[in-house]
Amino acid sequence: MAETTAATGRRIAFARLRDLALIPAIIAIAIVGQLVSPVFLRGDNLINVLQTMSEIAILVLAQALVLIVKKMDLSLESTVGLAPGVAAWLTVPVGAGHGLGLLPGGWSVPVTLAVGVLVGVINALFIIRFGLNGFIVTLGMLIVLRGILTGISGGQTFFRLPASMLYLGTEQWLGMPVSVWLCLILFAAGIVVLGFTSFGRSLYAIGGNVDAARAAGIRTGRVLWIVIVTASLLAALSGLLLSGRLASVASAQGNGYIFTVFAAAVIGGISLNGGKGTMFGAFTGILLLFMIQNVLTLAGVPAQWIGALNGTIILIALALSRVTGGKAQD
Amino acid sequence: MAETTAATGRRIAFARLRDLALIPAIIAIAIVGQLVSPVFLRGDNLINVLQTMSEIAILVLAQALVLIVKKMDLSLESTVGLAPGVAAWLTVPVGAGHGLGLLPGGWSVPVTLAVGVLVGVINALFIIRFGLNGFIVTLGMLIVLRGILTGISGGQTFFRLPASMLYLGTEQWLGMPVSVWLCLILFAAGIVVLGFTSFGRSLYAIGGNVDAARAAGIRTGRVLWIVIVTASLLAALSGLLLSGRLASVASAQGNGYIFTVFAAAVIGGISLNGGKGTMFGAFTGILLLFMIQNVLTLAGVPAQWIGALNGTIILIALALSRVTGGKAQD
Amino acid sequence: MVATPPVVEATGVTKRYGSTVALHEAAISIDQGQTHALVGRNGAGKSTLVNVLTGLQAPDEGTVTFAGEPAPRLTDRDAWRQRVACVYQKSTIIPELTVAENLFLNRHDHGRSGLISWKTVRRKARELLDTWSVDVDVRLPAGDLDVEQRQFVEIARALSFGARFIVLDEPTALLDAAAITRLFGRIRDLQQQGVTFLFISHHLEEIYEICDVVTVFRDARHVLTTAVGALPRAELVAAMTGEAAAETAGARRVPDVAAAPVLEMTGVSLAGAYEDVSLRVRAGEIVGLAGAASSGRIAIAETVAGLRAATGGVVEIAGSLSQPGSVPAALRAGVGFVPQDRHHQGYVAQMSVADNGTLTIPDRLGRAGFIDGRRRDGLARAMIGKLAIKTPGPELPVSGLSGGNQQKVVMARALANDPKLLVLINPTAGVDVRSKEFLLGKVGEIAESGAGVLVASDELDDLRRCDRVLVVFQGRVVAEMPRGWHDHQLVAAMEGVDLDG
Amino acid sequence: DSGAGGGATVVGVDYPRSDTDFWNSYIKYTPESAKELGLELKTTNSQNDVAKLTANVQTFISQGVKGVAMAPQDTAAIAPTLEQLAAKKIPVVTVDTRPDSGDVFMVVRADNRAYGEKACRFLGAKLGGKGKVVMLQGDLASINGRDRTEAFNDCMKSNYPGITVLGEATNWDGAVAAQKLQTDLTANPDVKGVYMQSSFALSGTLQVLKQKDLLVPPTDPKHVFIVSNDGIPEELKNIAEGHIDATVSQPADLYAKYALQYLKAAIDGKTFSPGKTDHDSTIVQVRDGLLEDQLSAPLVTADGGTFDGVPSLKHDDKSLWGNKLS
Ligand SMILES: Nc1ncnc2c1ncn2[C@@H]1O[C@H](COP(=O)(O)OP(=O)(O)OP(=O)(O)O)[C@@H](O)[C@H]1O
Ligand SMILES: Nc1ncnc2c1ncn2[C@@H]1O[C@H](COP(=O)(O)OP(=O)(O)OP(=O)(O)O)[C@@H](O)[C@H]1O
Ligand SMILES: [Mg+2]
Ligand SMILES: [Mg+2]
Repeated sequence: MAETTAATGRRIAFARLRDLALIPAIIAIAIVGQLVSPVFLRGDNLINVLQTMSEIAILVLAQALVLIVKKMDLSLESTVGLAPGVAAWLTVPVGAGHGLGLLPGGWSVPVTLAVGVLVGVINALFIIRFGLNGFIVTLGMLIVLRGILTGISGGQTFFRLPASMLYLGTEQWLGMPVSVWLCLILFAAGIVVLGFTSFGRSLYAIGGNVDAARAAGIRTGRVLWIVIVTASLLAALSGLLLSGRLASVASAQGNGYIFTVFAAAVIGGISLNGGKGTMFGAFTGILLLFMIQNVLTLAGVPAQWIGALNGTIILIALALSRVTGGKAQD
Repeated sequence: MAETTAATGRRIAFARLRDLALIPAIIAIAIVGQLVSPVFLRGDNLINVLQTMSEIAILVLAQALVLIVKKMDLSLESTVGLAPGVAAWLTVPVGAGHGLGLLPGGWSVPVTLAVGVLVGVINALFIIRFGLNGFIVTLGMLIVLRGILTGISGGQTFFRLPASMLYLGTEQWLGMPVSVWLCLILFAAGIVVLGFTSFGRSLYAIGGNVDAARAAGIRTGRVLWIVIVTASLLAALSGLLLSGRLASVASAQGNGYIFTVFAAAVIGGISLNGGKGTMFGAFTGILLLFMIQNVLTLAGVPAQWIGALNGTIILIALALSRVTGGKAQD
Repeated sequence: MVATPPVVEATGVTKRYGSTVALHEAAISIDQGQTHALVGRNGAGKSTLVNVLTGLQAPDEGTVTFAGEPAPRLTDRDAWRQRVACVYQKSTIIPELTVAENLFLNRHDHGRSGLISWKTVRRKARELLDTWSVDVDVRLPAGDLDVEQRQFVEIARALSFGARFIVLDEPTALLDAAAITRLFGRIRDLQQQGVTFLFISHHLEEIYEICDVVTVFRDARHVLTTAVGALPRAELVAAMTGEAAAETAGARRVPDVAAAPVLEMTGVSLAGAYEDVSLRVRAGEIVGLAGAASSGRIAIAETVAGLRAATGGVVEIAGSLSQPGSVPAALRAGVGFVPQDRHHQGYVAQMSVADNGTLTIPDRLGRAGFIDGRRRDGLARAMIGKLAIKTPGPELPVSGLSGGNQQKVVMARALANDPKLLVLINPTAGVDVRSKEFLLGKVGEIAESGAGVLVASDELDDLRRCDRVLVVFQGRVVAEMPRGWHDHQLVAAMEGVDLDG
Repeated sequence: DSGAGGGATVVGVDYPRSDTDFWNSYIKYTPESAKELGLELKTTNSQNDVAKLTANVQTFISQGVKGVAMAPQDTAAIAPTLEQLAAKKIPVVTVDTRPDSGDVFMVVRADNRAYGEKACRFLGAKLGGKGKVVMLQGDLASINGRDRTEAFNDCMKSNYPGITVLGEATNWDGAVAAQKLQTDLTANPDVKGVYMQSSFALSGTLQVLKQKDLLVPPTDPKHVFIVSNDGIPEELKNIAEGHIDATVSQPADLYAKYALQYLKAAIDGKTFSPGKTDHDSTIVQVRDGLLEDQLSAPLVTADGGTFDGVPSLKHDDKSLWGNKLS
């Protein structure tokens, strides 16, 4: 019996540890980074890291929500481009900026978010209402949405964006970029909602066993709708920040992000089988990836070897988190 | 009792239908294609379609095997580039071809396949031996392998490949490209093995319920090893065909293929939850995607709208297959 | 007495799945304070009725009323939960979540901040489990609990809503004797407090023990409703099966004590599970393994079947050393195996009856690893006939069968390779009385035909058929009982009480 | 050491991508030029992603570089970054692309429109003003690609109305290019010319033609005329072998050399004004405050002839960077 209690203790410890699984890896990277270049731990550099990761981090947050209810949303990466793209298309004056100038600039932010919601609703309709497989639906949507952006932009980049679109991406509050604030606030909110509200817990219940959740009186359909639409809305917001920071919307904005997003979420301990993982873990996941990139940049690694190193370090981080965090990967 | 048998009858009918779910969509596309351009149904054009899809089709075959045992292998897309890349690197003479010229040309094919096997073994070690999550392991591998190719090639394209590497990608047998023959033969083999051998059946058993499979005396570990390594080997072969057809290995060879591969497999009725789907279905999946592309090209659709159209048609095909094939998407 | 409307009344309820008719014009009416038994063979529609009565599914036709008022909308889950609590047949435990959270899912305690106060939740959970004397750490993921503990979490949760009407769908199928006694004790308390029960079980003696009214379903239809006392067991079985029950007598010729042993375990141990187990099963002999939850009996059986590798000792099957921890080796040595939990280890749900039945004998299906479809279906049809599996054909996915028939498929697979030694774990769990009689009869025949049988089971009915029963207590074989023991003796031994000493 | 205190002046160079032959030549040349000019290099790679580029520039700033050379593939999105650098008084030289807004010390590029123009005139001359040509475009999202496309189309419309252009977007992917070319050749067997906007499609194109028995010497009436772009060694070889007919040689070496020279000049406080330069190119003022040194990107052919007024260099001309690679 003695071993069993010991085992029990260990199991519980592991369950806790899972959230912190990446901390050792992050510390390791930080040390290496500082050795590589004294710039690394300087405030401005750390803020750089946070700022450049903020938009993708919000995508990770969104994807994490969807994964926890055992769905997937690949189309997020296209929403990042399309939502601000449509807004720019409608508000940017005809001419150099390649827009139509149909709406006054003030409309750009509402339009961006509206597009996000619309995409979410379409996804939800396909997945929840018609019961199609989420992976393939959102894969289709990914292609469609990206295609639409290429279509309306003719492959060109929208710029001369209205001021309201630039604000979030460019302003600073208390010496820290707004996007960083937003990112941190959203994750804090995510941690609270998922960890300490009945709504948040219902996500885990649904991801763990949807029938059981229904039996326990959770309105699974409604929760799923909320999650899927929220995810798209967050993607639109992330796109807004990104195009604000770059003061433009490239027709390829967001392409290929989804890989990073999944890597971050899963390394961060979010399970693809639903019902597992925390927002804090997801945050450490994306933080780790961007710290690695920053260190590689500071180290001035030869251009053609960055990819290989990056991947290798990810794999090591993965193995590390596996060791410290128990079966963090399942 | 009567109803029950009726129900059963239908269930089985559905199960059969699932394989044929895409046939209506394919016929529809064929008709549209013929209306768009009389060239479409001409033999040489159809052979074009088959030839250009042959390499990715082999990837779909590989991925389907992995999905049926309820795993995933994202790294296939990088193996497509790395395997022939390494071979070229070692065999192509120094100079314009950017090689090292360490080995005689005859070695190129064996080296390519060997690299494929090696990659498979590494994946299998991580996934089966260390029990890491397949998605994230192979995602890491995808990045590492792509990075290694960029590294050894210095990002440049290998030209002047040895004749033995070109053979499969360029030769014709009985007026049809070798790659097409290979693709068809492999799928035929796949259909037979999965449908009519106990090994194939053990794949479905493992994907459906691994514990039951183990309790029934199936050597699950061994089967998984074989599947994962075979998948990588097939990817290497696919890469060999591709670089043969293009008489070169670009450092970006294979990038982004994985999306198409998954789309084809899942549209073709392969379930991401394992244990479901047939090789024939997978084949119709990839065939459909490439027919769509071919029609769009023949139709001379304005470049900027191709993406949107492509995605929309995929979504429609999906809905269609859902209608005809029952819950083909689960 | 005042005529209060029944707590719940369902009339003319029809429910179809596809064109399978699960319920046809079924009706049930449960009065205040009753403990109402619902019995019927596998697939009779009991669980479907439960789904309708608990608002998980709307009936295609028919009405459900609670205390005379129409049932709430399906989406109004809270209204349903005030009216009825339920332990479903299918587990509603969420493995990833902690025990505490599973107990208070969707009714967490909120602190003043409006946020969940996990401390309170954990405290309440611990208190709740203590009242059931279930000793598990509530911070553990529920997935780490063993079957019995999980079942108790389900029961504790259902009974903690304070609902006046409680549905129990086969709550005892996964419990051992001691646990069942505990459960019944609690049910009796609640009966005192006037709580109404709908109780479903395939153990008819339980019906007679705690129920006052029984309703019988057959082939999706309501057959009869009457006071339990007024319906002797034989007639009850007849009503369920639609034919006069032939109570098979347990008369078996005494096995030949000189027969060669087909299983010889000497000093076998598995760290953490059991220690120094020695036992022998002779050809033609049926040996039972009894024990309380987590006693190790199942670990022992699984070791023989090759699912677990013993850490010490020797296992000989049919005279030859068995390779530890290898199921294929065990199969080759002539072991037929029915695993503990059919859903978890028994069959591949979306594969056909034929494929599941022949999974262990690929070499018999054709040459060079190929499968001859005709031969496979031939073998499958033979099994279907031999075990009277109720299926339209060998190509039906096992997921389409009802519980009892699924278990028959698993049994058929165990018999497929004409085993010299048959290892059965809870072979009749969740199987209706008729199928149970049938399966156990088959086991008898197998033994007659010269195979040895090792049965590790919670069900006294299974053990009663054994020539000897070995009692496992905390990982050690503590007693051996020849055929003819009394239930209380065995139960006592399983609890570690020595009556004779 | 962040470089600030170091002996040599530290400059940052961001490479736009490392997966094309052309840019890898640029990557190879840059350190050499830096050594010649005695500059200390910090290099980054933005892998064709402007978001990465801005991040990299942030890093440069933290590392205290005195000047930045970059090749923003998205000429609109770079504006905020340029403002930031301007605010920090860090001079910028852009290579290959011209920012749509924002000031830089100098733009070093060869005019992409000129590429398309030259290709168009060569094919026009060879086809005698009639027939069909396939244009294998790059990625619609690439400004350089679009310049080449537009220039080629405009030139064809105005000078060779008899020539129909079949444009195909290829995402700079050789396999896609081959696939679409194959389809086009099937639908239009009478295609007489191919314009590849980059060398990525080179060998794939040749393979398709080979499969269709169209890979024949220019003397043969079946010959399909091929103009490539970039001027990598492999193209020059193929011209010599008569497989392709021409290419436009992008001056990768000059990009590296003059980017760093202008950067050094800027740091040393030199200034420039429009007019001829010492390296037979001209500095033009493209908009006020924005100077552009337009390096020459010669057309390269087998015989070095002149086609509808476009002069060309012979494939083995020593001045071509493709012939200088060791
Ligand atoms: N979700 C479902 N889809 C299709 N058929 C179903 C479903 N649920 C039940 N059935 C069928 O309805 C019939 C009644 O099933 P039900 O589970 O109610 O029987 P039961 O009396 O509970 O059997 P058991 O005693 O084994 O639990 C069976 O034929 C079963 O196969
Ligand atoms: N391989 C193992 N390693 C460590 N501990 C084990 C192992 N197998 C079983 N145990 C533990 O040993 C005890 C007996 O295991 P087992 O599962 O056989 O109990 P059981 O007889 O099956 O009881 P139950 O009726 O709950 O299944 C349990 O506490 C179980 O958790
Ligand atoms: Mg039931
Ligand atoms: Mg057990």
